[in-house]
Amino acid sequence: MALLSVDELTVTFGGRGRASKAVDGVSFDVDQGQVVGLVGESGCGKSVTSLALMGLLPSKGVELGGRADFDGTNLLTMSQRELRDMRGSQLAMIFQDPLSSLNPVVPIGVQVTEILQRHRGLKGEAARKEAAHLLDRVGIPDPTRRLKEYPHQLSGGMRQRALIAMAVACAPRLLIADEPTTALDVTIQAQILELLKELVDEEGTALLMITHDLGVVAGLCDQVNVLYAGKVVESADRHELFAHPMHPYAHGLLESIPRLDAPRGEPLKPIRGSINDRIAWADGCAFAPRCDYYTMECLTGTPALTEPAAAGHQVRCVNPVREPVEIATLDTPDVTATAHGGTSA
Amino acid sequence: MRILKSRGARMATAAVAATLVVTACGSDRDKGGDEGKGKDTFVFGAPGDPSSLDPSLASDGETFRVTRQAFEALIEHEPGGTKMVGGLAEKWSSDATGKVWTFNLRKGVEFHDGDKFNAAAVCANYDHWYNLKGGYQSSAFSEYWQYMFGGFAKNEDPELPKSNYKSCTAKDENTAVIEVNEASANLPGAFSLAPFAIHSPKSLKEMDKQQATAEGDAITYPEYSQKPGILAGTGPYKLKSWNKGNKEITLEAFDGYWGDKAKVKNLVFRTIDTEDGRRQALQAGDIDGYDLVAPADVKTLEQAGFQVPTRDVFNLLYLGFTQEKNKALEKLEVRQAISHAINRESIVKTQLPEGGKVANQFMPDTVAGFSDKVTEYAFDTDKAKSLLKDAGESGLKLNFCYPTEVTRPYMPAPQDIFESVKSDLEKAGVKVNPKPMKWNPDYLDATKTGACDAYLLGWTGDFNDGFNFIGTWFAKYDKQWGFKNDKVFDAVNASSKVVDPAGRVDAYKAANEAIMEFIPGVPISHSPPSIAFGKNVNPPKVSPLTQENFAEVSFK
Amino acid sequence: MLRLVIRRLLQLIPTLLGLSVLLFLWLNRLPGGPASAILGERATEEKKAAINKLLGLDQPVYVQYWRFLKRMVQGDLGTSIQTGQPVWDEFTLRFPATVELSLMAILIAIVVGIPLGYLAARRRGGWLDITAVSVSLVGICIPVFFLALILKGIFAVKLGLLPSYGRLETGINATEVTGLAMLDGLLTGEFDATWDAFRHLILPSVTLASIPLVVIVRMTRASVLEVLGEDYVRTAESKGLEARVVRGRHVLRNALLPVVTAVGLLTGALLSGAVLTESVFSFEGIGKFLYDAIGGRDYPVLVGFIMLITIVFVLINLLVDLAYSIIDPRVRVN
Amino acid sequence: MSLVTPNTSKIDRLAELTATHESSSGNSLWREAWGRLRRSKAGVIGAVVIAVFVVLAVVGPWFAPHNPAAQIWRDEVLINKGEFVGPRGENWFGLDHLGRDQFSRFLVGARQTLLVGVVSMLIGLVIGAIIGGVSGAAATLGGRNGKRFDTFVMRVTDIMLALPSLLLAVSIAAVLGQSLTTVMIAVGVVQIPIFARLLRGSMLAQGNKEYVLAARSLGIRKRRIVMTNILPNSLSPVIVQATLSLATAIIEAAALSYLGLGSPDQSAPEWGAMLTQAQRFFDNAPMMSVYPAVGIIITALGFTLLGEAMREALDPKLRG
Repeated sequence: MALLSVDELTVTFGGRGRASKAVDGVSFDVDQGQVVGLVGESGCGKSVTSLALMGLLPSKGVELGGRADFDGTNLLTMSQRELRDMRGSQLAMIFQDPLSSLNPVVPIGVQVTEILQRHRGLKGEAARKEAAHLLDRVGIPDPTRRLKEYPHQLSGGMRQRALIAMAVACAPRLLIADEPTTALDVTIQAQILELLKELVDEEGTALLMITHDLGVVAGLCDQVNVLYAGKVVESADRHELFAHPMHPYAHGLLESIPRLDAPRGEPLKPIRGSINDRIAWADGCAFAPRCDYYTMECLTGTPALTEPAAAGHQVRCVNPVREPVEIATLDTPDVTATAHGGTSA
Repeated sequence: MRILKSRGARMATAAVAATLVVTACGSDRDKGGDEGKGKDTFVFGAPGDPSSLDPSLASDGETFRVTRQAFEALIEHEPGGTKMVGGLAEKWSSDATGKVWTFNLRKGVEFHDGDKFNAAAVCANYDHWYNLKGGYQSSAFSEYWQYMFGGFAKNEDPELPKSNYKSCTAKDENTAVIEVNEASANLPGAFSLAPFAIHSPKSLKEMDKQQATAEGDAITYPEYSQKPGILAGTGPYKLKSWNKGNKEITLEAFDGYWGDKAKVKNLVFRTIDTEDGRRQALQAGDIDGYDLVAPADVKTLEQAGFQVPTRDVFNLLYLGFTQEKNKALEKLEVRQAISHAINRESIVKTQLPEGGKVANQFMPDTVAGFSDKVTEYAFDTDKAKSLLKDAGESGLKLNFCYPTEVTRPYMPAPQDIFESVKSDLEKAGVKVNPKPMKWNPDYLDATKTGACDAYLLGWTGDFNDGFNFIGTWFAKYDKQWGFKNDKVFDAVNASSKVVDPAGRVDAYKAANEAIMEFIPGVPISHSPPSIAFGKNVNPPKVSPLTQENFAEVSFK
Repeated sequence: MLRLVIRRLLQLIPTLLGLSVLLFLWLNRLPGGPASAILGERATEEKKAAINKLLGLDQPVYVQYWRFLKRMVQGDLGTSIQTGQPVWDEFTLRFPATVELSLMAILIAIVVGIPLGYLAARRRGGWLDITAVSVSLVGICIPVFFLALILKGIFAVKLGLLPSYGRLETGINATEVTGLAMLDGLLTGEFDATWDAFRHLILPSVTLASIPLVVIVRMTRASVLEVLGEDYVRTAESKGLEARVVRGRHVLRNALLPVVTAVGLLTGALLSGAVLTESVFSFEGIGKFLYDAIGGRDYPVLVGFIMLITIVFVLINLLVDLAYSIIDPRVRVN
Repeated sequence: MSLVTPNTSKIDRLAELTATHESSSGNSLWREAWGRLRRSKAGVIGAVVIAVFVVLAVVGPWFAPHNPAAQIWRDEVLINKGEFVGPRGENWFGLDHLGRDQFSRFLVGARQTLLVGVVSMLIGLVIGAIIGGVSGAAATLGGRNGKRFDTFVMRVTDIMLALPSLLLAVSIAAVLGQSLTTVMIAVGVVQIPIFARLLRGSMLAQGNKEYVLAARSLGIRKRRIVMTNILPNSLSPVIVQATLSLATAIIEAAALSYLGLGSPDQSAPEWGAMLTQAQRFFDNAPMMSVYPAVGIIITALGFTLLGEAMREALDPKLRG
């Protein structure tokens, strides 16, 4: 059985007439030790999914539907008290912007020790020692000094490392990383990904990677789910997806990555429009307004998730794309050579 | 984040509850409200602070209320009346010219500081005042001296008049003779004034060492007048402390008093400057009595069992005209019309404390010289209208000044009275332009300099003599009134020159008749200022001159 | 930090100088004058002229100003026209009372306002929010004098629980050390005075607290709302921390930063309220005294006070800045 | 690549579906704010209260049953005996202490109160906005002198803010003498520094926004940026403050009345003046105080609730 099994998760915001579905029947599994990617542009519902799993969505004006079984228990129906015990110890999360995600007026040390105290009962000197050890483990030099410093005194990469230290402090079984590298410099991005990969490998922690960056996915994920307007539109393992993206959206995403080896003068191929140019899933494929391939069929009801080509490669499209995409990174699925070409030290 | 809800709620509830508990937990302290027996402190709520402990440097009633308990003058007034009776002088008399006054002093009187009271002490006081120097010669300090006796031994300001005071001689141990240069209607009344209370010679010596400073931009009272210690009189109480932060002056019964000794050991005057504040303090049992009760509160207090004795009236509220300011007012018909237009009966009936009277001349009927034959101006709106029409002033407009936020013994709520007068005048077709001003200095300034067409002012008598009323206003040209009428001026001045008391009374009557015929202003009312006491208090006899003797107070 | 303090204090000098000139010109525009204030009902033109001469008010403004400046430099604020006492003495007599009253009011406002504001933010848009905000708003929407009257009517007159006026009961006295009656009582061991002063403070300070209360509730509410949306609160929640820790360490600690500044800036508003409160409760403080000083054209008091309040204001701002730099590590470095 | 020829029916259908899908991107900032305001309970309550008040103030006096200044029943009210006349058929709110119809006075009072509130708010707003606008423009337009000017102006407003507003108002009233105009000026002047600081602060904040930097980098003249971009975008806090000021002005006017510096014209008193007059008789005739007091409280509350709701609706940080 999968460690985390999300089944038909729906998140509805607002009530009474103005309801809008941010997540609309998303299903995926994360196995022990597996790295699963949740990919999509901003507004597609990927962050909401992660917050829903953590129980961090506000209680008011939000309705949850479906199931999310973590180790056999449904996270969505857990009481806040139970969730509170889970969070930080079983489930942990890393956020996008490390500066704003750290409390500016509390020293790093306190922010690390407080979780140790909460879940591992460590206090005083023991907690401080363990915190220093954690910082050291995530690659922060001179950890004892850093413990006394405030977030604004650290560099961006250092802050993200500190956040990661907090997330892994209690050796959680599932780590959710929500765009952990987006706010960082390119060189740092690679280092952080490397660190995550190391930690996951060492501990056997499952990782749910939420990103819009296909480079990150290529370097890290075993299984990839592409989200569009609150629904999974394509799901496959990394190699399959990168080799044969079948949904026009996934296809477009891959094609839009600029290539070094592209002939000079060849135009970039962006997806036109924005996520706001959409129709309701009930009426048809939400992606239709931006799609080059759409037909009248696309405009009649929600397309189903099917497996037109390979087993385990699911696509929600009436007219799936059949041609492969050539991208530079496909053959070197390694973090040290992502689309951005960063190198770790 | 719904987890925080319950904690947050509890937090706030606790905070609110804590505040409530704090608010409510003050209940266990005895207020001394109804339990009178054994109380040794009487607290009186005064409307204002005294300015000085030395009455000769002051001119305000709040100062005198306090100092009267500690210092006594040669002549006093009968308790509850205006008749002059023996004070420190058992008897007094003047010669036929009215220039030589002889005082037979009380024997066996001792000052608070142990000095003996005798003729030499009396003369030391009068000579002290006569010889005031420097800053003390400013009317800010020696107002009453200048009013009653003119100037000083050596006038430092050439504009000061020559002193009317000539000398004081101790004929023997118990006989003092005071001589003046000219007879005056102010005598012997002046000898009864609180500012001229007698201090001990010892304290006078100390006082002479301290000079009032009047440099820079203000006048500084001498230290002795701000702190008890030096001053010593002969009264039933002696000054004990003045706590300015608490606005509280404490006096202590003087065991060596020559007369009936004070019944309550400590007498405290605390200033509470609002009517509501004083009333509520009495109701709450924080004080045992207060002065200047709002008319509306009298019934409330009485019904709750408080004692609100009413004083006899010894004051006057009038509507004044400044004839120069508004030429229409120079016409007799206009002044008559206004007098007819005002419904004084209604004002007295609805607004003044019970015992208030409609005024028909510029002195109350308790003053010798009150005339029964003055011209009366009955309330008659139609007559007022026709008089105005005859004068060609049907469209009369008046800039009418009135004071705000002040209560005077003769005028409990100036704005209400103004509103009613205004409403009456408007019925008669007079347009009234209201000009409210702060009492001091704006209003006093404006009225005294004749900046208003019409205004409300009044007077409380210092002592029972007609000149103290009409002489204040109509002896000579005054900017406040803005008219010159020799008939009125002569009548008033003539009265003050008559030495024979009976002849003077007749002269005052004639003067009153002349004034009311000329009608320079409209006398409106005589209002008895109310004073309130706690349920458990045996109050003193209330005085029309507001000179209550608190030594009479005791607790039931 | 020391440099900041010194620079701020040096800036005071030109401010005060400029202010004193402005004040002088302004005060000379006030109609009436001290002479009529001194003489009252018995004033005549001649007497007034004599007093003006005595006081040097007949001289040109610049002469008066120069004299004033000379005195000021010597630390002499002059003498009050109304009371005939040195201005400095009057201030030391009355200022502590107002300080005590204001501190108490602020304290009440904080104790009630912060939880209220916090709750309002947590239940935003709910009835609790509207009630909490309304209650604090009603506080400021009731004219202070009327609120005072009602409180006094209930607690002092009807129930007789609390004294209706003044700072201390007759006969109770704390030996003066700081001028703050409660504190003095504690310092000298006269606990009855502390207790009595406290009882006298309750009604006026609750009345006065209605002014800062609404500011604190509003600020706290807005600030908590803002902080609740911050990423670091989400981080704290994601760590599974106890509600207490999240609320205290992560929400309130950040949310209260702007509240600190706001409280510092309330000085002026509090003094305004003090004028009314002190007047209703006959509480001998600086507010009522100043109000009378304006009416009585008590120039020395007014000038002295405005100078003083400017200094106080600068000092409070300095304190707030210093406090801020202690609470907020980000400011410390800059 | 599948070659699908776009046909008209397909495009129409798509356009139709796109239109039915709720999209938030088209709303302007103001329309969004308006939407949020309409959903705010506090805002709606405030707006309703204000609407009632304004109608009362504008139309009410025409329906006043009696002359509010005439002491028609003077002899029925005996202040000195504590006898007052409560509500009765002819006088819905009873009589005041001088025998005038309290209901008529209440209606006229509403108009005066609104007048005082609006005019003094406008005085503060207009003068404050000019000072703050010039100062903010000077600071944004930069230059040494601009900065200096700004610093000077702000130092002055600092001092004004430090002074107790009531004492400032009292001293203004002392100079100008007592009248309704004085009340409006005194209350208005006190608001000047608040508006000035607010607009300036808001302009400075806008000045640092990216769109301004962008406009600058495009070579648009600074003056133009200030007038067309910064100023209009800085106005929302000022508008909020204006609403809140109406409440403050009404209360502050009442305080001035209490201190005896209110309008002398008792034929048309504002509620503060009525309250001041009535509270003297609170023990005997509490209702006399209650009418104007409740009027003041409810109205001030209305303006404040609306102002707070507007602030919240306009503040992007508080959304969500």
